[in-house]
Order: sequence, then structure tokens, then C-alpha cells
Amino acid sequence: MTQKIVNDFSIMIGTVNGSGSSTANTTILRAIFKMGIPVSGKNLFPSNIQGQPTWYTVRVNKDGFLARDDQPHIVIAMNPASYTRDLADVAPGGVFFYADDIKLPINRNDVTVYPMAIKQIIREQKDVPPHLRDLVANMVYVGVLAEMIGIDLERIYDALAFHFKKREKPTMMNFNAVKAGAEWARANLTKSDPFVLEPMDKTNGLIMADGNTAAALGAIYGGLQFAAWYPITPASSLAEALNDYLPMLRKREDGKRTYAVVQAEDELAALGMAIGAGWAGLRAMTSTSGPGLSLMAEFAGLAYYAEVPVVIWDVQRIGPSTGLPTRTSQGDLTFVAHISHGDKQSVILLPSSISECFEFGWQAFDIAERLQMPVFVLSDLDLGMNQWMSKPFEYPNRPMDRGKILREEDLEKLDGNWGRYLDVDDDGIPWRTLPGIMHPKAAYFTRGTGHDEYARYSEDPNVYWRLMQRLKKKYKTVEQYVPRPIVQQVEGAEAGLIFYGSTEPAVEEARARLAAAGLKLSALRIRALPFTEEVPAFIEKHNTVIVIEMNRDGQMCQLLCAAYPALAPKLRSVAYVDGLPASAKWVQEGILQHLSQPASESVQSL
Amino acid sequence: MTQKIVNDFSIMIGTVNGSGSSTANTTILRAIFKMGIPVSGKNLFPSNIQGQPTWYTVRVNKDGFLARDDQPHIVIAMNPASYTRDLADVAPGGVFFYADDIKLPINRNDVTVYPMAIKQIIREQKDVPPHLRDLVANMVYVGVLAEMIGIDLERIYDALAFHFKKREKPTMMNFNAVKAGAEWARANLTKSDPFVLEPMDKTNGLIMADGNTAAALGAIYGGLQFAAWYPITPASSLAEALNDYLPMLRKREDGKRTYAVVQAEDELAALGMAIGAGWAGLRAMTSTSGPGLSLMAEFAGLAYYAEVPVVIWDVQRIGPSTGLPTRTSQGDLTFVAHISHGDKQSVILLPSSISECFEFGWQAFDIAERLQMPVFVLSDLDLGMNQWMSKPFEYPNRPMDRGKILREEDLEKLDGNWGRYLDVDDDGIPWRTLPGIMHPKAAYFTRGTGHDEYARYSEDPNVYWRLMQRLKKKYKTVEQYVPRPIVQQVEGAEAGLIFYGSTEPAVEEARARLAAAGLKLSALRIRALPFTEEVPAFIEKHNTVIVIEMNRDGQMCQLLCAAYPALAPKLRSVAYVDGLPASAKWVQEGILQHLSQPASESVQSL
Amino acid sequence: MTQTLPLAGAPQQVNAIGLTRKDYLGNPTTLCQGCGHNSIANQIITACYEMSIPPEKIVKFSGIGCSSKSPNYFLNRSFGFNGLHGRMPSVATGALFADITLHAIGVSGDGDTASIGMGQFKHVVRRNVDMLYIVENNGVYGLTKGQFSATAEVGLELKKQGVNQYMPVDICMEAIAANATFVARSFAGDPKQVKELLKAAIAHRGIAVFDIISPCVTFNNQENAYHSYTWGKDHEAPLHELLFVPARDEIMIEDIEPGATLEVELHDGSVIVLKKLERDYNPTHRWEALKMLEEAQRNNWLVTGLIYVESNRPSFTDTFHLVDTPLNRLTEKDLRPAPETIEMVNRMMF
Amino acid sequence: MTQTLPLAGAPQQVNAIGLTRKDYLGNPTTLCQGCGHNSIANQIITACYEMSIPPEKIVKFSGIGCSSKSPNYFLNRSFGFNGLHGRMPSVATGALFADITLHAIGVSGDGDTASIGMGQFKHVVRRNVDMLYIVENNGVYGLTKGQFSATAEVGLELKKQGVNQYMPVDICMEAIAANATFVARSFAGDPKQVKELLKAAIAHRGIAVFDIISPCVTFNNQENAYHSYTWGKDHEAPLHELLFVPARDEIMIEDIEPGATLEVELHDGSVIVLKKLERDYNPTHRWEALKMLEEAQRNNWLVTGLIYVESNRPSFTDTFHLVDTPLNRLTEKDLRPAPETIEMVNRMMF
Ligand SMILES: Cc1ncc(C[n+]2csc(CCOP(=O)(O)OP(=O)(O)O)c2C)c(N)n1
Ligand SMILES: Cc1ncc(C[n+]2csc(CCOP(=O)(O)OP(=O)(O)O)c2C)c(N)n1
Ligand code: SF4
Ligand code: SF4
Ligand SMILES: [Mg+2]
Ligand SMILES: [Mg+2]
Repeated sequence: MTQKIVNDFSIMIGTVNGSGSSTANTTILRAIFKMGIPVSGKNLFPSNIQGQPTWYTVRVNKDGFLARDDQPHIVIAMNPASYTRDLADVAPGGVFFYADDIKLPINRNDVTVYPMAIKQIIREQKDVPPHLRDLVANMVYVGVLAEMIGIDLERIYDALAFHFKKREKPTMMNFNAVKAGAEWARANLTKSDPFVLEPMDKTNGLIMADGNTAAALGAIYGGLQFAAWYPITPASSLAEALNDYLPMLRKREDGKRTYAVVQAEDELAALGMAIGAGWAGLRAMTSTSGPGLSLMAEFAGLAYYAEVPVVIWDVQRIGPSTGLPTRTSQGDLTFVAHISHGDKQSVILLPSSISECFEFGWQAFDIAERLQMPVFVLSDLDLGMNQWMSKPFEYPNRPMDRGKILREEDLEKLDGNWGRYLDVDDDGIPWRTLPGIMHPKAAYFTRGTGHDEYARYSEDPNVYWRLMQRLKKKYKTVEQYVPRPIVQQVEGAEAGLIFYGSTEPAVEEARARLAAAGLKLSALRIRALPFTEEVPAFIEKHNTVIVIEMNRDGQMCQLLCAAYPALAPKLRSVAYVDGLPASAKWVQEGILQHLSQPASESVQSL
Repeated sequence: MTQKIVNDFSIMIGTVNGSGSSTANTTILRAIFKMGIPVSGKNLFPSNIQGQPTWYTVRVNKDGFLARDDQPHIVIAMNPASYTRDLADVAPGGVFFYADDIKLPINRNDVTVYPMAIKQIIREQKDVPPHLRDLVANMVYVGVLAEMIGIDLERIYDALAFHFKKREKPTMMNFNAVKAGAEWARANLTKSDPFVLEPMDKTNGLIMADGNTAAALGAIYGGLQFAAWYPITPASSLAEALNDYLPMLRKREDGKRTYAVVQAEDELAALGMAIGAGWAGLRAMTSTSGPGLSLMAEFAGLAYYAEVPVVIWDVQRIGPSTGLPTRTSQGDLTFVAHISHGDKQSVILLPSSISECFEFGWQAFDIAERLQMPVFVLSDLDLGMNQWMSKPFEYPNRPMDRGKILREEDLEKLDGNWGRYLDVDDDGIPWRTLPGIMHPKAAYFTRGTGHDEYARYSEDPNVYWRLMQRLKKKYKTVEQYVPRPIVQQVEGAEAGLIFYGSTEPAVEEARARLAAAGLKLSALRIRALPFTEEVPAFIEKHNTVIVIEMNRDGQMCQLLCAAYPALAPKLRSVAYVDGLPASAKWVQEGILQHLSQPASESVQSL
Repeated sequence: MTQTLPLAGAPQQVNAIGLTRKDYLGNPTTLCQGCGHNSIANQIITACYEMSIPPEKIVKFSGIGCSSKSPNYFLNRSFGFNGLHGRMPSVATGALFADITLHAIGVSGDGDTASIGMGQFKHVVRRNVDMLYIVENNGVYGLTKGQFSATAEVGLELKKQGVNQYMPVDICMEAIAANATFVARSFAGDPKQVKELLKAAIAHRGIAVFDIISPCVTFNNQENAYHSYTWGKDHEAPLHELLFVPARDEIMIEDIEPGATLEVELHDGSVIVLKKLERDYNPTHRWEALKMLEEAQRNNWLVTGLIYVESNRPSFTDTFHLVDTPLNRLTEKDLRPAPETIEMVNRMMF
Repeated sequence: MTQTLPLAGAPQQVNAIGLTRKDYLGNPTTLCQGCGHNSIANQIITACYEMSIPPEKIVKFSGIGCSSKSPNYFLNRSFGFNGLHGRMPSVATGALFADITLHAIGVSGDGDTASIGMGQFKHVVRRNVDMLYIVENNGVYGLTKGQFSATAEVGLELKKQGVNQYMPVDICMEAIAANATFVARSFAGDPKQVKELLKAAIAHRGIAVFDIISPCVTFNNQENAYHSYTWGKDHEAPLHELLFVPARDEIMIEDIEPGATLEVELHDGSVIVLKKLERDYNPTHRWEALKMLEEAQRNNWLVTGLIYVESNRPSFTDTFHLVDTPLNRLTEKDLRPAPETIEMVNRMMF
């Protein structure tokens, strides 16, 4: 046995989907988290309900690098259908656990192999009724693993109690299976691999959550009043989380509701409803993924042109078309930037962490209402559906910004003299009124056709151009309201990196690795479109700027080139996507490829 | 009276829409055309059926510069509602005709004024029944104008006979009204303005047509088999022209049809049907405008990913949203380039003339079937709905390219060994089979979800990346098939111009004017995306390249910056749009602005 | 509040809330002279005026088309949202959550509803959204110059379009199949009936689908066309004579001569009085309605009147149990959970 | 041509065109064990095998959902197009022009058809496109994990979703309202009836809407749920016993015991024999069908069988009078007008 490897390895568990393994896997994740060790978990599941291979990867890293690892050190094979692949996947020197009822060959001798008597153990569990055996069987591998690498059983209990909402019976039934697995392992297996966990204190004060829940909570703290949605993976759990948390967080004594969540008949209707609500003065949103977003194009254009505040969450999966519905990407960026026919410019927020999902959840409403525009928030499946460590959610640090609204008393003061699309404040943002305001001059007529400053129909060429120029000016004003990029300027950096969203852990890990190897790199994480002044300033400061993203076409790089033509020659694209969350390896390789290659050839993606 | 101005002026006619003036206006246009004088006509009509102001502008120019003129020299005012504006619009030194029943003041003394006794003259026309009087009244101003500027009455007769399909009665009734107008003018008005027409021979061998008809004819000569559409201005007349010409051009002895044109229930269905037909082996298309295009996003992504040939005509109107449905623009470019979520690349053809509408009409099918991709053709309202002089349509100069199809005998030879998405020819284009092919191995399963080379469902990361890379390779292959840009390289040019589509006359006129003033400019007209090698070569050859387009956001300029980051600093954007067809004036001003201004500030649009 | 209270002995030209008919006007129409849609706009003005609804309490929705333009031409003091082609229902559905005290009037066309808008139409009906949904039905696309819509009758011939071959969509049958709670049909050439039905439909709580045959004089007004004035005038077959009696006018009902009348009480206490004509027809029986419509279809009858009504099903917003204050008047205090809660939420996250 | 001719005295395992049932199989299913959709796939296999249709003569269409995946699991030798959510009808409509000798089988779900797909569904029906349109109806969205679909019954309670409040869409009534020419309903738990109706529907020329209650065992199989196995088994009320007799099997009809049967002849000479059960039901009367469905809705009856059929309306492609050669086999000569014509065209341009 080689030297111990402590708190720095990754685990992959191969099971059958619909078999209940996800409870087991998140239990492992949570228990490790509660041991104070930085950990991440990624669910790689098929677009199907039951019976297909599914994998879960767990990475523990004492230094907090938690991107997906390319190769697992420990593999647990529970599924005969993926057993052979799973075995092949183990990193040399790694560990292979397998359910011993799978009678398939072990054709590697560079890994440690542990059979697990899953079936036998579960059969011996008296408190598990036969119809639940297959489900609870997953807990047995949790127990075996726990014993072999040192997961604290008490922390497993905590995780189970949490999962089963403190209900004693299921908690104990599952915990007993874990214990049985652990006991069996203690009695039957001999540790001969180097991988061990040791408690730390690096997760103190942190929480563990998924981005969709965080987004929903953020929206609730943003005062969400109306949401319309249509089911689609990986966005559904965002709307479902609204249904979960709203009744609790917005409970009133009279039992009445201050919000509505509507499952629409499709995505066109979902955005249409949200626009109706936003127009009428509600904090309104919808959440969807690629195919739904494509269906929203026409309405998105209307919201832009008629200046209706609305928030659109796009939890990206991998396209084009239906694509891989259960895999992640950052592939919708250029589409959203140019969504709908005609000239238009999009406000896009790009969260890269659970806490940003929460923050942007409430900020998006402030921005949408302040600017009277649709605000797109681009999350992705990895961020949205996987559990991530996070700092706790922070209560909004400023009051809600409801934007420019004229009510009865304002109209009274103005003697009814106002124009819906008048740029009175010279910031491109006009004032609006809301249906239900009882003043004879409150009403105006909203339309997607040409209109003048008083919302009157117009085909006048000058009126058209004037309005479009004001919208452009308004987009300039947006810059004051969107989250600024996070810049890490490194003295004497060889190049700068630009990235965004869920690739952050992979990029930061790659950057750290390269720094360790002597390659200094600055970094700028974009958090919104329109770009703000920090972005060109950053590009100017470096000779080469590498834009890293999880798509094929280098979409952010394209947008940057178009926004800053004079700086475009400095930009290089590292773009790769295959449905799996980004790993430090491809980021690192992509960076190196550009730094060892003449500029002119490097405009291509990886 | 100043010196005669011969064959170089423009006319604007203000009428009420739905009043039948369009027959009168095209009659003027056609008659001038038949006099051998280069002429263009632009209809500026409201989005409404009856009763609103509408204008028609005619430009005659002996040198063949036929872009819209910014200010009319001759105005004919038939509409009391626009009379005042119309009078104000006359260029100084110009001419103002008005129907004398409009009792409104003439507040200018720098124009020649001619009243026209329209009502009186038409009442005296015995062959015009009372219910047709308002309609035929328009012919009276044709006659007055003809008399005053010298339009040949015989040519007017020709135009009317053509319009009324040689039917004697309506032709004569209208012609008599023209004659009456002319006679009245001869008797009552004294010419005191300089504008006259004199016959030339500059239109010999040319035809006069609109782009939508040309596109429909092109599609028919391209062997169109299936079209589905949904009514929308300004695209409807394209599909309606299919219905007009197909029965004649594809007549068969058995009276049966080799094509189908379907009015769908909406644009989603229209593209869906066309995709179904394209998939099953038909030359299939749809035609629409902005809002319809927005609705097609999801299906466009499917066609890209599942590799279905289909042609999509977008006759652009001005957005965003419903916008100005009867006004022109080039505003859909970036949207089409990035249409639908996920990574994808679009094939876009950009006709700039009537003959290119015809040519691209048939070529689009060859490209779509060869590449197995959706092909977008971006026309616009000006090109699509206005009558333009054009060289005659040319019969396709090469046989139809039906692309890579395996039929029974091929499959027999291959012993059924083939894969729908296999790149056997190393050009990124796979082979396909068609429903109805009677071979047990012919069938495959088409889907918008992830699939491998044999069209089997796959979520495998490598399979996904491989397919997406092949699609990228295929897009590279597209370059061999699309129309190349038209380059006019000028020795010692100060700068290069890049433009596309219907702005050509305006750009060429501006270029000629500037050349006359000593400013040499090269020009490159883009005819397709993907860009081909001529484009970067052209940019490289010039220090400054000005991209001229009819939208707000400089959309082509954005795409060029993204495609050629290293060349981006040379690019300047001249982008303007207000719904009217481009005029040489704004092009010229836009160019000058960039050439007299430091580069860094000029990335903004005009 | 700018509404004046009803004045005792107000002069005839004002309604119960002291407004004149002028207060209910819209912009001058830009539709064709004689277009059915104009006549409907006029009846909307009169109905709202006579019902004394403050115009600020009404909100207008429409899609795209000549018909959908018409909200411009009535009720200038009411908010309006002229949205996208076929998507009026979704915009209205969302907007109506903002203030459930508002009355919603939606105007759509047959193309807007039965072609591109079929899906949203069926779903807004199914949800029983509290709005008046008018289909100004002319069998063609007016605004795009006369193509067939999905309600065009089989055999209709139109210039440039040929002969229609496909079965027409019957708006009323579709509404009933989708479980509408109020379904009526009328004819723009019968303004009195249009007005009474408008009042009843506005008073109804829940979806009120009102299919009004509204001739397009420019593109589909041939004598023998189902949607023409001539054909309508000659063939309209009213199911009953109809009178809307507002809740507070109990007395009026007594004024009505007794005998062959049927009274349907709406949710707010107002009553629709139906006076029997030729046939016995009870608009509260769903399958009788289906049968009548099926028969009318087969025989090409233009049957008008109140086809179906059911006044006790909760409306869409009812099912949400919203607070009494209009949602769009709630403030941060009502909407943002208290600072203390964030701790609890974090604890819930594990 | 790869089809072998029918062999005289062929062994039992082959059908009239010499193919075995295996030739009609698809890939192994990836749906949940026990899913109703699997049982329907099996019946499609058997029906096509028994009808001796060459699999190459069938083309499969679907939208998105568990149901829409199922064309993967039958007829591997047939082309398939698994398109977009709710948009199967348009793709099928276009594709069917390519070769009108093909039989089209479309498979959709209740979400795919009645929610997002409502518009295309209504229009494909209205056009009478010649295809079998199966709705595998389970009242939920299976593939996205159990949200309500538009066919969920009022009061249905689902995990995480609460209680459904909105009126369910009745696929069969919608089909009839839209003038479908063939409408049937069955239950995946009644494979024999499913199979006979599949055959009749495939033989029917024009749209055949087939609503099959197909339980989602994972998300909506509670005992008292309308779309569950248990409820279906307990409550299925067949309208009649049903036998499909292909055109060439005239004799078979005579074999059927006379008496209470009704025979409906289809366009191709095949016959559906309906044996009366409790009630008299004639599926050729449109409003009887409406009435029956309305009654069934009100009483929550799962009535199965052939609900409506009309066999002489031209199908969509019929109305286009296409040439006999499949369009996708035409060549340049058929498609590109002759060179001489271009002159004429140019002359026509003025
Ligand atoms: C997405 C989209 N497609 C097409 C159009 C073009 N369009 C405008 S109005 C209209 C039809 C309107 O018909 P209908 O609803 O019957 O109204 P009408 O004009 O007859 O009153 C169409 C197709 C559009 N505006 N948007
Ligand atoms: C445009 C779009 N929206 C949403 C989805 C996500 N989605 C996939 S299947 C499905 C519902 C399927 O329900 P149903 O048609 O009833 O089929 P079932 O799975 O129940 O058989 C949804 C909403 C999608 N693929 N595309
Ligand atoms: S075109 Fe027809 S529908 Fe439109 S305004 Fe004119 S008459 Fe009315
Ligand atoms: S989730 Fe439901 S519908 Fe989907 S395969 Fe499983 S049982 Fe069938
Ligand atoms: Mg209409
Ligand atoms: Mg379902």
C-alpha cells in the first residue's frame, strides 16, 4: 500500500436510474460535507425515467477545488450494464467496488478491487420490507464505502435525517442498511488502497444547495408575485421550488396569497403570461431551458420593444434542438444575445455559484423593473440541479427597486401630463402606469407595433429611429445596474482569462495549477451583459486574453469581438462542450494550446 | 423657367390607401420604363387596409441610379390628410400637383403649383360608372402628370393593357380617364417647371418585376415540390406567386400535380411541414417575415441538428416585434445567424436584386439538399414588394443537385451497410435515405436528441462532440456551394465598403458620387454566410473597411468582427434604419463620417 | 380617485357614475368603412357606458389583425395591450392577476383565435379565466389582405386563394368542448343583440366566449358567403330575444311581460332574461348546446344568442385565493420575507 | 424490391407477405416496466404484422415525451421522425406529401397533444390528414417527472404538484369538434380492443384519432386516478365488441354470428364489425358521439370503442390531386420547367 491520500480524490458511482440511488449518493455527499471536507457531487443521468445507466461523481478536495474530475479514483459499480465501462474508467492505482451479484470479469490489475455482498446484506435487514429492498440496497454501498474510506457514520445519519425530514422510520431503516454495509465491510474487506477521508473544518458556516432552489429562493426574496412555467429538464425544479417555498415564506395570517405560480400550456404562453403580469405591475418571471427559450423568441422581442419588465431564467442544457436534455452547457448565449428578429439588445445575468443564483434571483427583478426590459438569467444544468457547497444566502442588502411608476397621486400632480415613452430623465428609461390606477389619464395602449412617445401608433420614420435610439441609450444605462465582473489582476500575467458561469471551479483550478507551474494568469469573470467598462480595460491590460466557455462556437468570444473590434485581435477562444461539467484539465489544455501557438491560428475553438 | 431637367428627378404621390391608387402609380412606373428611361418605384404604405395616407415614390435617372431619393422634386397630392406634409416635402424649385377639391392653403412660393380638377374630369367620363369613379379618378392624375412631364400615352396604354391582362373594357375605361386628364392639363395648365422625360433606350431587354415574384419563380425553376406558409406582410406575395405560376409552369397532360402549397395554421406549423417534406425528399420551403421567423426558431434548430434540407425565405420588415409591418429593413441578420438555442451555424443567402431573388430561388434548394441544412434567404420588403428593373431571368445554368441520397439500388450494392450520419466522404456531409425506399435497411430514426453515426440515440460525450465537430466541418464545406461575394477592387482606394442586399443601389450611387468628388472606394457585396475567403482578403487589402447596412445595430459588422477578430479593428459600421429604403445620402454621409473621424470612436453606428 | 359619485337626477347624457358616452370613446377608427369590427366597437362603448363601469376598471387585450386593432377604437381611458398574433390569452391571463377587480375585454379575430391562436384559446377557456373573449369572426385574414382563415366555410371562393377545402372551426363548439362557462354567438348586423350579450358576458364571472360574425367588407362580403352582411341579414336565426338586467335593477325584471321567458342569474346577481322565439332552448344544458351547434353546422344555420352559460364555476384567479388588495398595489413589506427568515432558510439547506 | 411474395402454405409464423413478427419489432424499450406505452407498442407490432403491411410502407412520427419515444420500440424497418414537443402533426403533414402510398402512424402523449400541441392537433384533424394519430394518454407528463397534463381530471392529486383544478381536455370530443373522420378510445389494459381499433384506424383513409388511456406506472397510477390500471380495469365500459375484417377476407364476415352487429365499411373495402353490448351505439352519427362523450365526461365513464367514423371525406393529400408516382421519386425532368418557358416568363414580367 502506497502512502495515504487524504481528502483529495474522486468517486464515481454507477447505478440504474429510477432505482433510488440518488438518495444514497447525496447522502455520501452531505456526510462528507458535514465532516468539514470540501466536496462536490455531479449527477450524470440519462433522459429517461427508469432502467438506464446513471452515474454520480463525488469529488473531495482539501484545497477546495471542486470541479468535475476527469477520471475517478474510486468507482462503485452497481449496474451490470455499465460495469465494464465503469471498471475501465478507474484511474490507475484506483479502487473498484462492485456488487458481487454481477458476475463479470475483472480485467485490470492496476486497481484495488472490493466486492460488496449487497444482495445478501439487504436480505438480512429485517426492517426492510421486500418491496423496498432494491431501493434501500443502495444504502449498503454507502455503508461499505463509509467503512473503507472513513465517512463518519454519525454524519451519514445526519444526512439521512435531513433527507427524510427527520422522520424516524425511513431514517432508521436506511441508516441500519448503511450500518450493515459498514459492518460487513469491516468483517470482510481489508483496506489496501490509499484513499481516506479525515475530518476538517473547511465547510463551517457553509450550506449545500442546488442552483434552482437558490434561484427560486432568490426570486422569493425579490418579492416574486407571478411565475408561469412549462415543465422542462433541467429547469422544472426551479418552478417546483417556488411551489415548495412560497407558502412558507409568504405565509399570511389571513391565509391568502400574494403570488401565483401557473403551469402554462407551453413556453409561449408561459412567457406571455409573465409579460402580462410584468406589464400590469407584478414581479413576474418564467423559467425554462433551450427548447422553451426558442419558443419564447417572439415574446422576448415584444417585451424589449414594448418595454415590459420580466425575468427569464434559462437553465441551460445541451443543444442544438432537443439535444441531450440531461447534460449541461453554456450554449444559449449568442441566441439570447440576439433573440428575436429585428434590432434588439439583451440584458443577461450570468451566475456562477449557488449564492449568485440567489442574489441574481432577487436582483433580476430590480433590474427588469428599473429598466423595463426582459432580463435573462443564464444558469445551467450543473449549477441548477447539482448540490454545491456555498456560502449562506444573504438577505438582500438594499430595498426593492420597483422602477419608475406613476400612481394616482403622481398623475394628479402632473395633471395627467405624461407620456409612456418620454425620456424625461435623460437615461432612456420612461415612466409607466399600471392597470387599475384610477385616473382618467393613467391608461395607455401598449403594442408591439411602432409607437411614439405617447404610446400612439406611428409609422413615422423619425419617430421610429428616435425610439430605437432611446432604447439603445437605455441599454447604456443598464450598465449602471448589472453586476460588475470579478477581476483578479495578476502582476506580470502572461495572459488574461475571461470566463463566466459554472466553469468557475474548473477555471480557478486550472489557473492555480498553472500558477504553480509558473504561468501567471489574470482572470475576469463576466457576470452580465451589457459588458461594463472593466471588460475592455482588462483586455487592454493583457496581450492575450483567453475566453473560456462550455460551448462549441466560442459564443462569448464572438460577442466580445463584436463589442470591442479594436481589441478583438487579442482574444482567443477555448470552447469545448460534451455535456459533462467542465474539468480543470480541458481548461488547462486549452489555455496552454493558445499560449504555445501563433495568434492567427488560434481563433478556432479547441 | 430654369433650364430643362431631363430624366433625372423623383416624384412622390400621396393618396389614400385602399383607393386604387396603386394601379395608377405602377402605370406611371411602367410607362416610364417602357420609354427606355431607368426608373424605380417604391410604395410607402401603411399597415392598414383602407383610408390611411400612403405614398408612392418614383425615381427616374438617366444614369441608372435608382435608390430612393430623399426628397421628391414633383409631388402629387391627392389626400387631404397628408396634403400639408406633402407640400412641405417638395424639394425647393420643385413641383406640386394637387386635387383641386382639397381646399387647403399653399404656403410655399419656391415651388410650381398645378391644381388638378380631378373630381370634375372624372364626373365627365361617361364610361366610368359612379361606383368606380373614386377608383378611376387616380388615372386622372396619371394623365395630368403625363401631359406635364411628357410620359408617352401609348406606353401608358401598354401598361394598363398589361395590368388588366389585355381585357379591353377596364383598359379602355382607365385609359380614357388618363387621356381626359392629359387633355384637361393641355387645356388648363401651362408648364412652368423644368422637369421633363425624354425617351431613351436604357431599358431595352430588361424586365420589371418584384422580388417576391422572382423568388417564387426561382423556386419553381428550382423544382419546388412543397411550400407551406402563413400569411404575413411583406412575405405573403411570395407564396401567392407560387400559387399563381405553378399551375402554368408545371402543367402536365394528366392534369395532376407535382407539388403542393399549403397555407398552414401558423409559422411553427409552416416550417414543421416544410421540414417534414424536406426530410422525406421533397424540395421544400417556407416564406415568412420577422415575427414568423421568431416562431420558427425551435424548428430551425431541429433542421440544423437532424440535418434536414429546407429553404426559409425571410422577407424582412422592420422590427423588433410587430414593428412597422409595411416598412423595410435588414434587421434579422444576427437573429438568423444565431437562431435557436445551442451551438449552430446558419447558411444565409443575401440577394440584392430581382435577378438574384430568382437565382437564389433555385440555388437555395441545391445548397439545402447538398448540405442537408436549412438555408435562409434574407430578402426585404423593398426588394420583395416593389417593382424593380432587372435583367431577364436566366434559366438555371446547371442541373439540379439533389445531394447525397441512397436509393434501393445503392443500398443493394452496399448490402444495407450505411450510417445516416457517417462522414464517408470526409466533407462532413453524410448520406441519407428517403421514406418509401423499399429496402429493409433503408429506414433510420430521425431525432432532435443526441445520436450517433447510425442515428441511434446517444448521450455519450464523445459521440456528441464528434457529431458537433462534423457539423462544423460541414459548415466549412458549405463555402464551396454558396454564391461568392462580388468584389470591385479599386486601385488606390481610400477604404473598402462592405454591404449586402437591397442597399446596393444606394451604396453604388454613393460610391459614384464620392468617386466623382475624388474619393476612391473599393466595394465588396456579400452574398452569403458562411463568408468565403474573398471577404478577409478584401478586408486585409484596405486600411479601413466600412460595413453599410440597414439596421440599428450594425449586425453584419458584428458578424464580421466575430468571424475575423484579427481584422476587426479595420471595420467601421454605417448602420441606419427608419423603415424607408436606403438612400444614397445616408450612405454617403455615413461613409464620410468614418473617413473624417478617428477609428476608436467610430465603432458606433451612425 | 377621480370617479364622481352617481348624481341624483343627473341629466340624461350621463350614466349612473356621472360619465358621458364620450368618456367611453376610443380613437377614430382606421378600419375600412362598413367593417363589422367598427360596429362591435360601438356596441362595446355603449354597453360599458350603460353598465356604468368606470373605464379605468376595464382592461383591453388583443392579438394581431384588423379585429385586434379595434381596442384602439373604444375606451381610451382603459389600459390596452395589443400583443402578438394568437397570443392574447396568455398576456391577459398573466395581467389579470395584478388586479382582480378589473374587467377584461379581449378582442381577437378568427385567424388570431382559430388558426395561430387555437392552443392559447383552448387553454384560456379551460382555465376559465375571468374575461370577455370576443372573436370578430369574418372567415378571412383581413389585415393580410384576404386569405382563408380557419373559420372559412367549405367551398368559399376568394380572390387569389381559390376554393376552401377544409372544415371550418366552430368557435362556439370549440369553446364548449373546452368547458367554457359562457358561450354566445351574434352578428355585427344585429347591434341590439350584440349589446345585450356584451353586457351579460362582461357581467359573467369566468371566461365568456363571444363569437360575433363580423363581415369583412373588403375581402369576404360576397352575398352568398357565410360571413357576409347579406347572408347574415337573411339567415340569422336568433335562439331567443334577450335582455340583460343588472343586479340593482330588480324592478326591471318585473316589468317584463311574463310568459315564455327564461331567466338566468349570473354570479353578481344580474339576470339574463331570455324570451322564447320559435324553439325552446335552454342555454344551461351543455349537451343541448352541442347538439344545437352540430345541427346548425350541418345545416349551415347562423344561430345567434346565448348558447351556453354556467355561472357557478370558480374563475381562474378565484382558485388562487389572492389577497384583497390588488397584487400590483402590494409593497415590499408584503412581498419580501422578513430578514429573520433567511437564517431559517439557510438551515433548511443542510 | 426486397419484399417476398406471399407463399402458399407458408408456416404459421409468417404473415401474408412472408414476414415474421420479428420483422416488425423495434429496439428494446427504455420505458419503465409496466408502462402502458409498452403495451401499445406491442399491439402496433402485432396489428401491422397481422395486416401484412410491409414495414417499409409505414412511417412513424412522434413529438417529445415517454410516449413519443415509443416509435423506437416498434417497426425498426420503418422510417421514424421524432420531432419537437407538440409539433408532430406538422412534420407528418409535410412528410406525407412525399409518398402518398405510405401509412403514417403518429404517437403522441397527452402533454404533447393537449397542452403544447393543441393547435397543431386541431389543425391536423381539421385537414383530415391521412394518418393514425395515437394519444398515449396518462394524464401526466411522464418524461419530465409527473406534472399535470391538460387531460388530468379535476381533483387529481400528484406528488409535488398539488391538486388539479382545471377541466380536463377530452381528446375524443376535441377530435370530433374539429371534424375528425375517425375517433376511437381504448385502454392499454385492453390489448385486444386496442389491436382491433389500431387495424381499423390504419385502414381508415384520413385522420384517425385514437385516444388510448395508457397508465404511467411511475407518476400516476394511484388506484382512484382516472388514468390508472386499477381504475381502468374496474371502470372500462366498451361501447361494443369489435372486429376488424380486412378487405380481402370477405368470408370472415360471414363467419360472424348474425344478430346484433353493425358493420362499417371503410374506404378500402375493409369492414369494422361492431357487436352490440349493453347499449345501442351508432358510431356514424356525429352528434350522438358528442352526446355520448358529454355524458361520459359528466359521469366519469371510461367509455371505449369506435366513437365516430366517416369514411368518404377526402383526405388532405387527396385534395391536392397529386401524380401517381410518389413525389419523392420525381426527377428533374418532372420538376424543372422546360428551358423554353423562361422566355415566356420574362415576357409576362412586363
Ligand atoms: C406571427 C405572425 N404571423 C403573421 C402575422 C401577420 N398577420 C397579421 S394579422 C393576420 C391575420 C389576422 O386575421 P384575423 O385574426 O382573422 O383578423 P382580421 O384582420 O380578419 O380581423 C396575420 C396573419 C403576424 N402579425 N404575426
Ligand atoms: C419545447 C419543449 N418544452 C418542454 C419540453 C420538456 N418535455 C419533454 S417531454 C414533456 C411532456 C411529455 O408529456 P406527455 O406528452 O404526456 O408524454 P408522456 O411522457 O407522459 O408519455 C415535456 C414537457 C420539451 N422537450 N420541449
Ligand atoms: S380589411 Fe376587412 S376586416 Fe380589415 S378593416 Fe377592412 S373590412 Fe375590416
Ligand atoms: S415515467 Fe410513466 S410514462 Fe414514462 S416510461 Fe415511466 S411509466 Fe411510462
Ligand atoms: Mg378575420
Ligand atoms: Mg402523458
